[in-house]
Amino acid sequence: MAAGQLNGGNVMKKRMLGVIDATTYHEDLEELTVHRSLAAVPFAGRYRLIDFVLSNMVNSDIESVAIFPKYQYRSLMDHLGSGKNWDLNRKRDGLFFFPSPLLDSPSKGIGSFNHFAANLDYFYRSKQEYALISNCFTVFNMDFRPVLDRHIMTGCDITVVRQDGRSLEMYLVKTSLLISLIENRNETGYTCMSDVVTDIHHSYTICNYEYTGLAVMIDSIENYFAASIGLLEPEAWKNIFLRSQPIYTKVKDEPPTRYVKGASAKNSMIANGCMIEGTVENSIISRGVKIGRGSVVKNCIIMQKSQIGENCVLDSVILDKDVKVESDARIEGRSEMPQVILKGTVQGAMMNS
Amino acid sequence: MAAGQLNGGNVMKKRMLGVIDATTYHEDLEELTVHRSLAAVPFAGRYRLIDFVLSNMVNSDIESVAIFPKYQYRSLMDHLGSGKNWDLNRKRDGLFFFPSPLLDSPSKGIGSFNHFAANLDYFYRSKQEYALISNCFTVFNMDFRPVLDRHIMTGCDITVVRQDGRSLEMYLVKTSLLISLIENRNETGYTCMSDVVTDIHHSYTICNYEYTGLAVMIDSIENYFAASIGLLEPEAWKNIFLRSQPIYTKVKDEPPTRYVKGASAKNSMIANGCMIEGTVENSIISRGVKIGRGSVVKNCIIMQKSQIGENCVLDSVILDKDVKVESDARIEGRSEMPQVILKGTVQGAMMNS
Amino acid sequence: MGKKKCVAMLLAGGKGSRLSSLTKSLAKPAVPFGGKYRIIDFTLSNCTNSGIDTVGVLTQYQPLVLNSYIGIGSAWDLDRKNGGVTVLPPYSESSEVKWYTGTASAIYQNLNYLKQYDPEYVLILSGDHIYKMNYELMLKYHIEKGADATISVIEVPWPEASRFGIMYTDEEMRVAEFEEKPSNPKNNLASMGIYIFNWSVLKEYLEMDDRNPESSHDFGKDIIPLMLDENKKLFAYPFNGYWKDVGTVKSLWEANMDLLDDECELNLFDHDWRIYSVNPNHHPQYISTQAEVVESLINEGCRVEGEVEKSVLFQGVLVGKNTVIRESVIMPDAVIGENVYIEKAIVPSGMTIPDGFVISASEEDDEIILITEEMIQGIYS
Amino acid sequence: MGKKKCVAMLLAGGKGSRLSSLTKSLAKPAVPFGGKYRIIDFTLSNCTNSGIDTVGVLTQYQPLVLNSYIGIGSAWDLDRKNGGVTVLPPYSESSEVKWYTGTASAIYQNLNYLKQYDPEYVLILSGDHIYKMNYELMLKYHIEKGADATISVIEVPWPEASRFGIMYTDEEMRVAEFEEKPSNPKNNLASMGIYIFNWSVLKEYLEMDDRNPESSHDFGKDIIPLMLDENKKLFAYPFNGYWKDVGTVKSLWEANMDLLDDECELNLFDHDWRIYSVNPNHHPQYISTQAEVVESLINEGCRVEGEVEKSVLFQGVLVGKNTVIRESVIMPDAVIGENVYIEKAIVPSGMTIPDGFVISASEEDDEIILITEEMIQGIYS
Repeated sequence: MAAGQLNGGNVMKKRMLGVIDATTYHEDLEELTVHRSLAAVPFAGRYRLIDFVLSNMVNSDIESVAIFPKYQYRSLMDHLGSGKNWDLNRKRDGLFFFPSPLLDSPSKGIGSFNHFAANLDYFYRSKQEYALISNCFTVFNMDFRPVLDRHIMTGCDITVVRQDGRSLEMYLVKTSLLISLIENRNETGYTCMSDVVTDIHHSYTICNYEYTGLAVMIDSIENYFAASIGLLEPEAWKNIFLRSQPIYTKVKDEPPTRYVKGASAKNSMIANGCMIEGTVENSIISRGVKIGRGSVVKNCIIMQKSQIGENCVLDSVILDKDVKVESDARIEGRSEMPQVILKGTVQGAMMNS
Repeated sequence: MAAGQLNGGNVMKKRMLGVIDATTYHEDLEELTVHRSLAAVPFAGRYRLIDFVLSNMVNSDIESVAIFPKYQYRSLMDHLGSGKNWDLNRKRDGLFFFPSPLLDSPSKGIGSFNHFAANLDYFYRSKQEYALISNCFTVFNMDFRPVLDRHIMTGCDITVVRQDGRSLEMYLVKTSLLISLIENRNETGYTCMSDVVTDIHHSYTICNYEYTGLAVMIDSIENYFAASIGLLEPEAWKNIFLRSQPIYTKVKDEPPTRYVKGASAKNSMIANGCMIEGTVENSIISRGVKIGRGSVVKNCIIMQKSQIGENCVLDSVILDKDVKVESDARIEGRSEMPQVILKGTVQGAMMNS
Repeated sequence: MGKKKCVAMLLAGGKGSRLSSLTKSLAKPAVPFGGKYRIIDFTLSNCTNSGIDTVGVLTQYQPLVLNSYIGIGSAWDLDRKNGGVTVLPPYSESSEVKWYTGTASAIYQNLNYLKQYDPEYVLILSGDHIYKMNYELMLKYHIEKGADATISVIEVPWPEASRFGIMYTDEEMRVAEFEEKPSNPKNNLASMGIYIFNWSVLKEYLEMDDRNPESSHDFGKDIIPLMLDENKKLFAYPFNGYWKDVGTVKSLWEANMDLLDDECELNLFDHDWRIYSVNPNHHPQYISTQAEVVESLINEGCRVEGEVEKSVLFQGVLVGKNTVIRESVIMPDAVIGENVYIEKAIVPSGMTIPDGFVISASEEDDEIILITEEMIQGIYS
Repeated sequence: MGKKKCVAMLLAGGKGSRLSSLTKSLAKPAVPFGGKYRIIDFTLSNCTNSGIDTVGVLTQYQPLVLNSYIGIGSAWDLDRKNGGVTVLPPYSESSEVKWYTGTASAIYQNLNYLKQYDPEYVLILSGDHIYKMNYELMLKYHIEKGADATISVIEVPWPEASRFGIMYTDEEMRVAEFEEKPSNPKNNLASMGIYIFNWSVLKEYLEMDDRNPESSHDFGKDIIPLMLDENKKLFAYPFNGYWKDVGTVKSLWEANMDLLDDECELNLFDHDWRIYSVNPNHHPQYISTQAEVVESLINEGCRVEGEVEKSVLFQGVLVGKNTVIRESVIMPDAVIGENVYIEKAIVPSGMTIPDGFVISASEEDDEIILITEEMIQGIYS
């Protein structure tokens, strides 16, 4: 056993890179993605969509994560900051942010090789043997370590995470293979990971890893709404919020939420800093929301700092951030298709009466 | 004396906002600004140009600084990070970064009202009564507090910092006046602070503040080189590096610089992490530079991590970052016009022999 | 270190014995308050909101939780390059520990800390009180009065005056006399234990006091009386906001209940005077279908399936089905089972209350129950 | 707190008496070394470079500089959400302080700290040594050997062996016998004071040791011999790199000089095994026209106008004109006047050496001079 040497070991070494493709744009989510990238869409009262995959990576001992965003990434950058909230403010490894220099149309699959190619240095420099490539818009709480164990055991070239046979658009590969896929993209014609996986004319062995926990890929207002309200089911809740594998997010200095006399809350998820004076049911309420006296909020998603006046009725509505609903207003959507109120707008009592 | 109240006071309140226009592009500095904004050009071995004005602001009790960059600002962002090195990683106030959304040509004066207009919120929200607007490319060590004292005493609307009568392109105004100048830019036709100052058809009182310390505005390779080498003069050095008013910059984990047997250094400024095996004279050496045995480096500026082989001769040369000079190479510029070697290039012995 | 205008010294070594089991492994300033905070958050937030960026925190009794809670002060924006928070425990030179024996000796033993900033003024604070105060206004007052020392005072109800240090002032608010816990108070202006001293005067008197073997080395008992004797200019600074010493289980409970009162001056929702705190990561609170929440303050990480009325729930509290919690304070990570009834009580951090547990103060009794492990085991043994 | 594979406990309470005035107001691990570092930087950097992210630092003697230097561990990338650096001073429960009386009792008193991470392995380190070592390799060895405890050892020169704890092993490196400072050593394999224990074994033996009133509560003197007596599996882990206990003025000077030697194995320029340190902000070093610098290590913030040969200059050192510094170590912020001659000496932090001061060891004398205020005043009085 040589002992003056410094490299080697592996008892504690972290072996996966995290790669998050945050370039996706879903047209069906347009109303929520005008001012922000899909990765930064608020979810479950205090999170952004990217928090789920990013926390999963951190909880799976991944210590180096590269995020590849494209459009409207200012709010995403503000949210992630130095990575401190995910313990990724590291001197070695940590959080890397590689905005796309290309302003062309969105690529069709997760893991755009063109975008990666502009930052190949990151992959060359990294010492982790494997890379996990994921989309940014899945709500789930998953330990990736068993995927790596299986990947190594089977000796496959690419492992695709699937649920009920459907791809969750997460791929595990050797970093060296990823680099060669990127380098040879022009020769092979593969533009992204799913091109490789779906093509049958190559010699790579592709394996599947079936994930049995809850996983929702957010790609439309309808399923955004359904997944949000669905979280109120204890089964779903317990699947996503685990003490041993917390979902991290940007913390804020807000006081606890206050319920005044006459307020009532049922079957709801409510973040800090809210002042609840009315009735809340089957809803998700984000930080710093005010719900005035006599108002009833049912089956709603109310985002940060929105203010609802007195004696309002809201049913099946998504209020984006900083919306002001004036007293006596009535807004109702349908449960299968909620009404979305755009960020920063003012809703008068007359508009919907 | 009311005592339950929380606002008021002023014994310790900081009263100036800092506004740094980092959009400037000088064609004469093109060789150093291909990959970085002017604000991020390395200077004096371990600094970037923006460090000087930013440190001056911090040392003048300014606790909120907004930086308005435009082109190639990735390296500037990397350098500034969370603002921690300038003590500007604050929960309230701190460092703000407002890249220009406009991709048009550079504006002609410091303090582009159009660029500010896109971020008017920052000015509305700020509680500081005064704003100091500055360029990003001046090398100096100046306390701005006397400027504020004078500005308040004279009751002028705008105070221009000058040296020998020439504007240093730094302006002190009330934040409220700055806001109205921005808001009314279309009516008045003023596009920047110098438009206001040079126009005689308005009723604002314009005052001058004569600064007598050292101040060099970097706008060409010649004066970049002259100002750098000029810093070796004890008088200049003492004017810029004051213990009581340090110039802050991003710190790095580099060991002390090592001089081996046979090395020699004279009249030079040398940063950490260097390995000096040859001779250095009248030069500025940045972090992590290696100068091989038998090499002579005279009147040069060597930027970070550049590697000089053995038995080279360099005179009046600027090596940008990560340049590799192979052994036996000879590169000579003229003292009034140094030769610039571009970032990341390799200089073979044959090229200049 | 650069020179500072005003440096704060925060006395955070309080044992808080009357808080019973709550301070068994915690110093009093670290006791949880208000659903999210620790008592010391108020003083530290006051400092940062008052523009005071250099704070020495003097710890002594059970400092471990406090030390790691304070860290380098980031939570209160006090992680500063020059100044910021410094925790100052008693230390050993060679091999004997210098224990802090009184408020004044604690400051005296840290004169070197103050000397490195060479401030004009020193603000002495206690980490035991709940209040919002702009120390900058007090400093301005101190300067305008040309005082040697200024002591903030508050009017207390007459019956309680004999529990405090009472000030007697002239019309200009200059202090003529000071009485520690007078049996027959002639005034109800009580010292809040907040002092501003001119640094040179403080240094002089601390050194004088240290040489006096008779002294108990206390600001109220020794330093202030001595300064009055020598005719120094001491002024009282009248404060009229919310201020509470949460020294007993009852007063800690009351201060929590105050937060549920619309009339209470202690507004936690004021964005211009935030109370900062270390923010752990928790999911949003979940209020179930069977739950009912009325007039309460509830923090993140809670999961409520029962009825909560006029209560304060800290982070991570679980409340089971068919459980009723009324006029109570439930501290962090307590787990309340099903079919529990708790009224007018405090449940300490991390405690598990078993299913079916019932406890409430008797009607006539005015006391608040601090639930202990013994109570729970007593019931089930 | 989440469970951890391996937690390190770093003993940093050393008084370092033989370092004389250098440790008058500093614990030994805080002594400056290598132009930029403090001794403890090496152990902390080894931890972070070995992937160990949870380190308890046990302080005792003069902890203030060390506490504020370590902060929350950011300099070594040890500011972690779960784990990271925790400073563990002796503390008071109620009003008596529990002083650490031996290396084992120091760990024993912090069993609660270890319990919260429930590690598989505990790494015991000392903050007194200069070396680069990958603890992960040692852990791998420990696991492969199926050991209860593993002790790292180094071959020392035979004449020095009697100063160390000496190991006698079989061919498999299993420890058969251990002798503390033997007068007639039969071997030269010395313990480096670095131990890996299985957590369950460590806990058992520490508790046993605590109950033994005869014990001096020391790993080398008590725990290891007891384990050998009971036939536990102890293995020696042979280390063959640079390792130095800088316990005396002479050895501290030597270790600094080692850095100027091309053959020295302690490479500070290795980017794959960086030695981290708190980085203060300083201007680049300035070497003037009259200066001459040969075979030296010089940090930022220095201003050299004289001649420096085979010397180590820490940050902020000023060297005046016509001054010669030879084979010396000049600690942070020392100001060396003009026409000074210093040879084979250490100048402590912040000291001002007046113009014309001359000092050098006599030719025949092998000693290194630690310059003191008394020497300077003696010369000028």
